[in-house]
Parts: sequence; C-alpha cells; structure tokens
Amino acid sequence: MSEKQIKRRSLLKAGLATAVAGPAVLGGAGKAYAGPEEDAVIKAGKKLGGAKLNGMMWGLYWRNYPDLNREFNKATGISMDKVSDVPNLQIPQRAMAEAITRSGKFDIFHVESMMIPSLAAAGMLEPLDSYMKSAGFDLKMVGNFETFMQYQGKTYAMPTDGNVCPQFIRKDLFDNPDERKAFADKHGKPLKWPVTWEDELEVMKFFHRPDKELYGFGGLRDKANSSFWYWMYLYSAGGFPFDDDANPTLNTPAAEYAFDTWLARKQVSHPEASAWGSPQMIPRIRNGKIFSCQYWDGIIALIESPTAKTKTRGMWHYGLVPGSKFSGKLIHRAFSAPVMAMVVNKHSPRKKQAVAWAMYMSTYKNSAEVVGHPKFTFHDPWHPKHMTDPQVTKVYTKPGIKSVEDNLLVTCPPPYVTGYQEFKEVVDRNLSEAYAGRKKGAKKVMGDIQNEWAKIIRKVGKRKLKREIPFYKAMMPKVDVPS
Amino acid sequence: MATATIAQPKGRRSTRARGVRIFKWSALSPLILLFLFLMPVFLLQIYFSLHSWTVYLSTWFDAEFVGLELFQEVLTEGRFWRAMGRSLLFAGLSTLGCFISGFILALLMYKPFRGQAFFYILFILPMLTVPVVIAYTADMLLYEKGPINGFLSYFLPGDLSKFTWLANPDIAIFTIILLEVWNWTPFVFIIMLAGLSSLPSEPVEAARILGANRLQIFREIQLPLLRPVIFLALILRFLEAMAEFPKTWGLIQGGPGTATETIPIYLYFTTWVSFDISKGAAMSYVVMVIMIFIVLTAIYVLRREKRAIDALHETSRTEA
Amino acid sequence: MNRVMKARLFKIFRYAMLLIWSVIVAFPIFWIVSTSFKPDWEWHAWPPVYWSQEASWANYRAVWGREESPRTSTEAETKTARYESHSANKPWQALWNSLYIAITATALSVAFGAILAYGVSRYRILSEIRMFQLLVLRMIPPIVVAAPLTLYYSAIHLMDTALGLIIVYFITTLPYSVWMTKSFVDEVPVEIEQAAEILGATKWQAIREVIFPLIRSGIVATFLFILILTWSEYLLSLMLSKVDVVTLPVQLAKYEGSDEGRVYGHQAALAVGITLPLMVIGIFIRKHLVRGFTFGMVKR
Amino acid sequence: MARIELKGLRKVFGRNIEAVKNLDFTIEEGEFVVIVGPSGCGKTTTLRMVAGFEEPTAGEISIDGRLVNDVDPGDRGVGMVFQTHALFPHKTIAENIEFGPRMKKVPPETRKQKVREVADMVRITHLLHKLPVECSGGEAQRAALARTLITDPAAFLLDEPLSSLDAKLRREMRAEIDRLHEELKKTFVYVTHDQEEAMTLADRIVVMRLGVIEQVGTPLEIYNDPVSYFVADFFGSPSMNLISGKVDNSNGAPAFSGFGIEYTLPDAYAGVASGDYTLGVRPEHIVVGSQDAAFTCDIQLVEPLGKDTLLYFEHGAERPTIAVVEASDRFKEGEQLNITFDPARVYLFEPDGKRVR
Repeated sequence: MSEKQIKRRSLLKAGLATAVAGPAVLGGAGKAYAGPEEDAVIKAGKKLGGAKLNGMMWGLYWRNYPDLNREFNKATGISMDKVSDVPNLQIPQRAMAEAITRSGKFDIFHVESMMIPSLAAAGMLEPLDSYMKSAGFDLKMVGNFETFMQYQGKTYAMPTDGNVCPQFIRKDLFDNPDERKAFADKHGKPLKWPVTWEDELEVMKFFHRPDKELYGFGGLRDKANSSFWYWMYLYSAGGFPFDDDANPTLNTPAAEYAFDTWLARKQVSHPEASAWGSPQMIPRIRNGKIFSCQYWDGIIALIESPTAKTKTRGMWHYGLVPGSKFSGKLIHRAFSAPVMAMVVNKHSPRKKQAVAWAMYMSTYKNSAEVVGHPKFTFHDPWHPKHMTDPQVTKVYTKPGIKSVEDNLLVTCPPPYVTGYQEFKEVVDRNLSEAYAGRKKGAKKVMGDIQNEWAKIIRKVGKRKLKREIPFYKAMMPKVDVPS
Repeated sequence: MATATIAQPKGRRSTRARGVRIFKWSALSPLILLFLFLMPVFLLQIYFSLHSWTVYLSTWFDAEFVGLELFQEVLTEGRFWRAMGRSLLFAGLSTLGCFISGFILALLMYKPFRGQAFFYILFILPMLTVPVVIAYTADMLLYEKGPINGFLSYFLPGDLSKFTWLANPDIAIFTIILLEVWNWTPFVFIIMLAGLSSLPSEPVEAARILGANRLQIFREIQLPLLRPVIFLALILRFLEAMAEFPKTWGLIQGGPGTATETIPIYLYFTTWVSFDISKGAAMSYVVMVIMIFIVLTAIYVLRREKRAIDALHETSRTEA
Repeated sequence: MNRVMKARLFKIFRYAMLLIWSVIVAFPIFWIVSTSFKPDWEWHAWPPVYWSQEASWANYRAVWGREESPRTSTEAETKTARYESHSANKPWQALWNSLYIAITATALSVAFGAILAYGVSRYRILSEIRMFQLLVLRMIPPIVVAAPLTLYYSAIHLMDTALGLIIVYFITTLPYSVWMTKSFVDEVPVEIEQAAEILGATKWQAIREVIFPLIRSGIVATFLFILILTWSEYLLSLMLSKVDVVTLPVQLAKYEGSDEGRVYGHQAALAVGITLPLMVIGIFIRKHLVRGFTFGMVKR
Repeated sequence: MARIELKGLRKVFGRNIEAVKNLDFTIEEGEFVVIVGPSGCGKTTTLRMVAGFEEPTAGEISIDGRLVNDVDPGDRGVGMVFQTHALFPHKTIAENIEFGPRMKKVPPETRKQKVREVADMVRITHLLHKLPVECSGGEAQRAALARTLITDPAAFLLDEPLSSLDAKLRREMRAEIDRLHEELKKTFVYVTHDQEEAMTLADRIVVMRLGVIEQVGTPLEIYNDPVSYFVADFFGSPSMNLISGKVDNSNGAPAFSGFGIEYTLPDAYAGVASGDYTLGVRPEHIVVGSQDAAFTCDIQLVEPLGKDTLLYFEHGAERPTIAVVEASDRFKEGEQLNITFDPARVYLFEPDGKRVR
C-alpha cells in the first residue's frame, strides 16, 4: 500500500512540475515525497477506520493544510471535516470552555503550547506517547523545544509552529555610513549590534523619528500580547516568576528591572501601540516604519517573500536578541510564544483517528511543506531538519534561518504551568495599565501582579503548581549566550 | 343589596369563559415551560456562586462550598466597582447622547418638509448596522492618520491627524460611547418621532393663540405630553447600554489597560479568560441584583407614566 | 424679525443640522462600502483615499467567492489562491445559519408575542406588573448567564445547535415583541372585534379577518426590530456555537487580522454582506417602523 | 322577534366594582326599549351582557325562553350597533355588510343580493365600494346598521349609536332608527345617556343608576311621574327646577321655604312631615306674573328659543330657576316678576331622593 502511495504522490508532483513553470511558486516541489515516517502513520491510521474530525484552528493556520488533509483522507479515510475558525487569541478561551463542559465536539485544538498544563489539568488532553510509539513516530524539535510539548513528562501535543522571536534591525539604516557617523558623533562610540537591552534602547532612540514616520521599536504593547516581551526581559535579568515553593517572585529587583525595560520602550514606540496587535504592527514593520523589534520569525518569511507585498525586502538584519547583565553575567533570552501545537481531546470519540491525523501533519516532511510554504508563512520552523531544509531556508533566507536557530538555543516559554491564561491575564492587564499611564512605578505594578498571582496560585492549588515548577524550570535554556 | 338569587348552574362555566381560560393557559404554558426549562441555568448559577470551583482541581459537582465568600470578594473588589462605574458612565452618557441627538432630529423632522423621506431613511441606517460591523468599521476609521482624522482635518482648525481615539485611556471610553450613540440614536429618533407626530395639535395651537413662543410651547405643552415616551426611550436605552458587549469587545477588549472595561467585559474576562466560573457566577448575581434594582425603578417610573397616559386617554370603556 | 424671515431662518437651520447629522451617519457607512472596493494599498493610505482609484470586486470575490474546486482549477493555482479570504470558512454557511436562526427565532418570538399581546390586551392574561416584569428578561445582560447556560446546554446537547440559539433568542426578544404588538392590538378598538363576533364570526375568524389585517404593519415593524436584535446578536452566538451554527457576526470576528495586517477590504466586503439584508428590509418597511416603537406609551 | 328576559343579573368587575346589581327585567317582543342613565350606571354593561361580550357574575339571560348565558355572541340571534360605528376599516362598505353572511357561509350570489337589499333599505347603495374612512359619520353609522340588518337578527342592540354624530345628523338618524323599528317590528334595545333620544324613541324607558333600575315606564310616565329626584332631574330639557329647602307642617298647611321662596304646598302633601326636602317643578309649570307669588325675582336672562322663551331667575339656589313661557317680547332682563308654580305639577323629594307621593 505504501508503494502505491508513493507512486500517487510522485505522479502528482511530477505532473505539477510540468504544469507549472518556475518552482518558486510551488511549496516544496520535489521534496514532499511520502517517506517511511508518513507511511508508518498512514498504516497506523488505516487500522482505525475513517472518521470525520472537527478541529479548532485559526484560518490563517489552516490554509496550509487542505492538501495534506485530502491526502490523508484518501489514504486512511480520516480527514478534518469541519474547522472552527477561531482567532489565535481566542482559542485558549474556547478550548478551556470545551474543557469546562467536557465536550467531545472537537477532536483537535490548535492551541498555544503554554495551554497544555491547564488543559491537561482540566482533564481535556489525551497523552500521545503510546500512539507515537505504536506508530513509530519520532518527535524531534530544536533545542529544548520538545519540552514545550510535554506536561509532567508526557507528550500531549504535535507542534506546528515554532514562533521564536529573533532581533530585527533595519539594515539600510543601521549600515548607512552617514547614520553611523552621526551616531558616533552623538554618543562618542561606534554604532554596534546591541548586546544589552540598554544598548538597544539607545540605538532605537537614535533612530526614533516619529515626524518621518519611523519608530524605534515595533514590539507589541497591547493588552493581549504585551507579556511575551516581558518574559524575555525577566529571564534575561536572571529572574523567574516562581520560587520552588510555588510562590510568585515578581516583587523582586529582576522583575522590576524587567518592567522598567519593558516600559522604557514606550518612548520609542508608536503612540497608538497600546491599542495595536499584530494586524496593525506587521504592516508597519513590513512597510519600513519600524527600525527595530523582536518579532515572530514568520515575519522574516513575509518580508523576504517575493510574492508578498513588502517594501523592505532585503533591508533587514536578523540576529540574536539583546540580553541583560542585570544578574551580573550576560544572559540572552528569546521568547518562543505562542508555540502552536495540536492537542487531542480526551473526550472525543474519534481521538485515535485525531492523533493519527495530528501526527501525520507533524512528520518532518509534511511539516516542512507546511512551514516552507512560500506565501502562507504563519507556520515557523521547529524541526532540527527544518533548519537545513532547502525550501524552508529559501523562504526564511539564510541569515533568517541562522537567527532563528541562534535564538532557539536560548529560547524560553512563558509560565508553563496550570493556570497560564489566568497568570497571563493579570500580567497583561497590569502592564497595559502601566503603559496607558494609569498605574505608575515598577514596585506598585509588580506588587499588584504579585498579589493577584497569589490568589491564582491558591485557586490552582499550590501543591499542584509545586509539582509543575521543576518541569517549567527544566524548559529554560541551558546556555546563556549561544556561540 | 341582594346578591344573585339565581345560582349558577352547577359544575359548568360558560363555554366562553372556558374558552378564555383555555386560551390563557395555552398561551402561557409554553412560556412557563420555557422558564422551567431554563431554571437549571439559574440553579447552576447559584450553585457556582456558593462553591469555589476550579476546573483543574475537581469536577464541578465536587466543588468546595465557600458560602458567601465569593460575594464578599466581588463586593470588596476595586476592579468590580470601577467596572460598574464605567458601565454606568457608558450607559448614562450614551443614553444622554442618543437622547439629545435623537430628540433634536425628531424635533427637526416631525413636520413634513422637502427631503424628509430621504433623511428618515438615512437616519435609521445606523440601527440596522450590526454592532460587530460597527466595531470593525470604527477600527478602520479611528487611528492616527486614519480616515476620520483626515476627514476632520478638512473642517476643523488644527492638525487632527494625530488624535488618538483608542490608545489614550482617557479618551477611549468616550470613543466607545460615541459609537453607541451613533448606533442607537435612530432608536430614540424613531420613538420621539412617533411621540411628536402623535401629539394632539389643539393644545399647541391654543398655546400659540395665547401668545406662547416656540420655546414656551415646547417646554409647557409638548415636553410634558411627551414625558412617557421620553422615559421609555431613556430607560430602554440605558438598560440596553448596560449590557453592551460586541462593540467594546470587538474594538478594544476593555483596553487600553482597563480603561474601557465595563461590567460585561469584566464578566467575560473573569469567566472566559480567567476561567473563574464561580467568581463569575457570584459577580453575575451581584450584577443581576443591581440590574434588577435599576429595572424595578425603571418599571416603577414606566408604570407611573403609563398610568398617567392611560388615565389621560381612558374612555369609559369597561375592561374585558 | 418677521414671520417669513423666521420661517426661512428655521428652514436653513434645519437643513444645516440635518446635513451635519447626515454626514455623521453616512461617513462610516460610506467608508465601509468604499473600502470594500479598494485594493489593499488604499486601505490605510494617508491622506485617506475616499474614492478608490482601482475599484474592483476583488474583496467580494475573496470573501464570498466560490471555494476552489479540483475540477475547475489546477492544484498549482489553488495552492496559492486558496484561502486568500483569511478564513477557513466561507461566509455562505454562516449567512445561511444567520438567516434561518434569526428568521425562525424572530418569527417565533413575534408570533408568540402577538398571541400573548392579544391575550393581555383583551383578556388580561398577564397583569400589568407581570408585563413589566417580562421586561426583566430582556434587561438582564446575557453575559451574566452565559457561563451556566453553556454548561447547561452542553449537558442537554443543545450546544452548537440551531435550536439552542433559537430558544435563547426567542426568550430574550419576547418582551419586546409582546410589548410592541400589544400596543398595536390596543389600538384596534375592541368594538370592531366584537362587531365581527356578533355578526357570527368565530374568535379565530375575527382575529384572522379583522385583527390581523389591522395590526399587520405593526407586526412587520416588530418583526424588523426583533430581526435587528437577533441578526446582530454576538455574545450568545459566540458562546453557544462551535462549528455547526456559527452566525455572521461571529464569522466577521474571525477576519480580525492576518500576517498582512488587518484585511480591511475583506472585512468590509463581509460587513457589507452582513448589513445589506437588514438595510434593504429596513428601507422597504421604514414607514411601519414609526408606529412600532412607542410600546403603547403614545396614544393616538 | 325576541323576548329578552334578564333574571337576577349581576356583574362584578375585578374584586368589588359592582357594575350591575341584581337586575330583573323583561323586554317584550317587538318592543323598543331604551336603557338610559348617566355614564357608569351599568347600562352598557347590561347591553353587553345581553350581547354576550360580558360574562354575568350571576343571573340568567334568556332570549325567547332560551337560556343564552353560554351561547357565543354570534349565535344569540342578536345584532349590535356600536357607539363608534366599528366598521372594519380595511374592508369596503360592501365587504363590511357582506361579512355576516359570509361568516355564516351564505352562498355568494345570495350575499350579493342581500347586500344590495339592505343597502337600499338604509340608502347607502352609492357608498358600497367605498372604505369607511371615506364616509361621513352618518353614512358610516348607516353602513353599520346595514351590516347588522343583513344578518336579520331577532333583536337589535344599539349602544349609543348616535353619540358620535352632530346634532342634525343625530336627529336624522334617530328618525331612521325609528323608521326601521316600525318597518321591521323587531325588538330594539337601545342604550343612551341622552334623555331626549330615550323620550323620542322608546316604547319603554329603563332608567338605570349605580347599577340598579331606578324606574321603568313609558316616556310620558317617566316624564310626568318620576319616582325620584334622580329621574326627575335626568329627564326634560331644560331640566326640572329643583330647590332645596324646608317644609314646615306644624299647622296642617305644609309650607316650603328656601332661597327666598315661600310656597304653600298643594293639598296632596298635607300629610307630609316637617323636615328638609327638595321642591321640584318643571320650567313649563312655572307661572309668571300671577297675583299670588311664591317669590318675586328679577329676570336675569331672557333666552328666546323661537317657539318658546326661557327666563332665568337668580335667587340664591344652586341653579337659577328657569321658566318656559310662550315666545314674546314682553319680558325684559332686569324686570321684576311674581312667580308661582302650577300646584298640580309640584314634586317634593325627600333628602334621600325618593319622591313624596
């Protein structure tokens, strides 16, 4: 059967190759032959019998899957039949609502991996290890990324989108000799790639020219996203949000330093950034109104894509994010969030088929096809082989992939514990209030967060959190500065 | 006074009375059934408000009984009262805004003139626009160097291109109030138009002959006669505005910070972002009690006005 | 100032005010319609683009257009062209859901409301205080019952069903339909109905022949108003639907953005599609509207 | 033709609003009965109970010996004309008239013919294609009559059918109704608060007050022999002069005094006890300019009516005393006159309103 499958796909690809001139249009032409990994999953899937699955996934993610879905359906009779198109930010809420009602309506949720502890604790998730073992499926991810799919030692999710945030700096401005000279004249030192947050701020201030519609910084400061950046500052200052007894540690100097670093970016941001999400920010980055930012790596593919509309193609440096010497030594931390993954509903009557489907989408070859799509670049690389995959490299460019890999080595998650969404809501809201000027002072803001967290900890259960924190800690990068 | 000396025929009422009774119960029983059908919702709500349920720790029927602790938490919480204050501000100001603009438009339009039909059609359009669409339209219009700022810059002095409608926490709430006013002015407009055009013309004419000027006529004759309709418009608008969700949510989700976090938004956050079903339930009850208090006051006012208007018009028609 | 001058001045004042308000009303509507025809580079242009230089139906095609079909296009084309709409779901299904849920719920609400209103007006089957208490049903914000309602609906398998949504829409709009239709029934003199009865009509005949024709325009107005409420309802639909009965307002919220920024053109094309049906109905039956909105607070 | 019997009829609205109290009354076949009384007296309620729109709280209603308490209005064989014409505003006059037969499933051709007949009878053939709003009040009321006529009811119930018309039309329609009654010889039950209509139309008048029958009688009986202050005051235009005062009967010759009037009552009242009374005398029974004066008073107002002239005398009573005299120029305002009463036509009412006989 697998032989037939290979035949079908090779024929199909061959046909395409002749039908379409210019391989650039074709995502992964000549690469996506079914391999043994896919065959193993298909074989496992066929035994289960067909099923029509319901999934919850943002439409922007889903658009890379219909072809694979059709293939898998032809091979096994298992297909994603209905996709509830829910925007990313709402999926945690909707998925938890499903957990609360213990509904079996959806088989697969495409959700931020940080939601795994909460969803697993709410009894929603099916552990995948035994399925993976029986299908011979081997999940490999860059660095410590694999732990992002696990909860207390068990694997619960199939990754689809790595989402690390490298540093973006405008090459044309940064390398401009006149600018370099002006900078050196002003600061008495040459313009260098920023090593610390303070360096970065200095550089951004220099290039911040609102009258010319150029803003120094392009990170998100809106209510729903702001905390991602905060974690990066916190970790690089040597901070960690919990102690070993599951008490919050956000009233610490490191946390306050992180807050000040976070808020300092207001000076070099667009005045409306507090009401912006990615939909407003991305066009500005792409259209050259932003000098520098840490942003999701998919933007590299978008900026450099020959098919997408962009005004800054080839005008960016990608590199390692700055770090901090706050703890006494230089630590670099890049945030990876949300790492998107597919989790399977434990209450679903079709969960076995759903697991097979999810595994099929996350094999190296299939995921490379998804990640390396020339136009729909919402899925970012995560598999070690993605980093060398020609199609992926083509889409993300060589410097881009290099920066992705570098940052992945020092990548870190947001609080990977049960109650993530609750913890995040508190941080987001308090930061947002501070950004809006409604709350002043690092001590006050972090103190408020600390107090509210204490309540959430009580709610989630201290003993439960205490068991989880070692796993969370273990997810932190092993190196401080990637070499 | 002699009561009936002729007894009713025993054991049967007239077919007519029976018919009415059958009609009454067949009309009301679906309603009662529906209430019974939805009863569990309120029972669940009571259950959750008295039990602290965390989805991570237990199934909902094993939740820990905490008495009134959650109510205490809600009632002593600054964030809740601030949200309540914002809701009242939002509802109050938007009601006032809708009322002023709707009433002025109705006053300008209740007598026939050239182009009346055109203006009428145009003015009811906002009400026919889906609130979520309004939120998204506002998103397209209200940003720095956006269409509205550009448009206003044509007409108003000064550079308005940098006016921030949503990012400034002091202004954001007024922006969503403006949206609400835009959306629902037609409602007040139509009610007031109906009210004004149904006013009897005799008192106005009489007043004019007695030498009253337009303002006096308006204040002394038209306004008092319109009182019930005015109350109706104000109350319905206020109560609907207290529940407004889609525009605020679709546009800024209560941000920046908590600058536009009204009660519905806060409740949504509590229940669906923080998954605090129990606290959400307790808060819901507090909100319900406050709303019922407001509604009862409103009902008291409306009944009084309705009685007055009925008494004014009641012919000696006996009631069936 | 003499009378003629005064009248002329008032006329000018009136047209000025009405024009100002017209602009306020029309500008957002104009903007969303014009944006729906704009190519993407005009969506956030500065200075703003009022009339598109390159108007096209592209946004409509992207949002409402047919999904790719393997028979009519090659796989290569579909690979890049597909899901340009930025949503996995074409809005037709949502449109259909919205249509039949909103219309069914509205029809039920108005029909049942009319029956109740008739009973209240003629036989006082609900006392005045009960009638006012009925309004409480409407005035409790739906968000306060959303959570237990979700749990309850899940337990009784009404979640994500049209019936479930129809029931809540029916209940939340019933107060308005009863109040509005009651004001119309009240306006029909009881003598007219009795005349029919004494001429030999049965109750049903009297209602069909006399009452209904006389309150028809009121029913139409009520229907439209309730339809506005059910058609545009967002929160309950969001909470009580999953994949099968997603309605248009919820569908629109899914177009909130993409990797290319806010897709204003597509949003606008969808928004026009959502709003147009109501506007058309509203404009056609506008003259019935005025009568409907006084809830019996005005007597003629 | 129908004989309508009301036995122990009682109607209570709500908890304790007793609109009709224990009514016993029979309306004979072919009789024109007018129920008259001020608003709130229960007359309309009574009529509506007969029609079947109100459920009697107690008592029986029989039509031609058949108990109709349980019978639907449409099956009682009665027709009703309402105060407002109650035409169906969305149907033409022809459709309005045709309504009854159509409900009774009369074949269309017969219907058409009958419509023409009754339209002819009330002379509205030219209006048949019009809508009620296009008709004048009188025309509409005729149409309403036609609509009732076509169903050929055994009894006509008319609920103040003329009250919404102007004076001239009212007189015309009154004559029309009278003519119809003559022609049809059906039982008519007519409710009005207008005593003049009652007097001119009725074979028999039922005067109601506060839910009970005050007096039943022919118009003349009612006029000449009112049983109470209320009836006396209600009938007649201008209404009866009623002057409150005292009667002193200490010396066998009862004398009334009050508001300047000193009048020795006729012999009929010889046995009356002393006390507070009201003296009643109709304007036409006042004698002016006679020798013996009950009192002397200035004419305050002269109101010529054409055939008669009314003289108003102000002497401190609640209402001026009015006298009707034959038209003449002889009376001037300000002129002082002697006034006395026709002794055969002087009524005396006790403080509770009962007439002293």
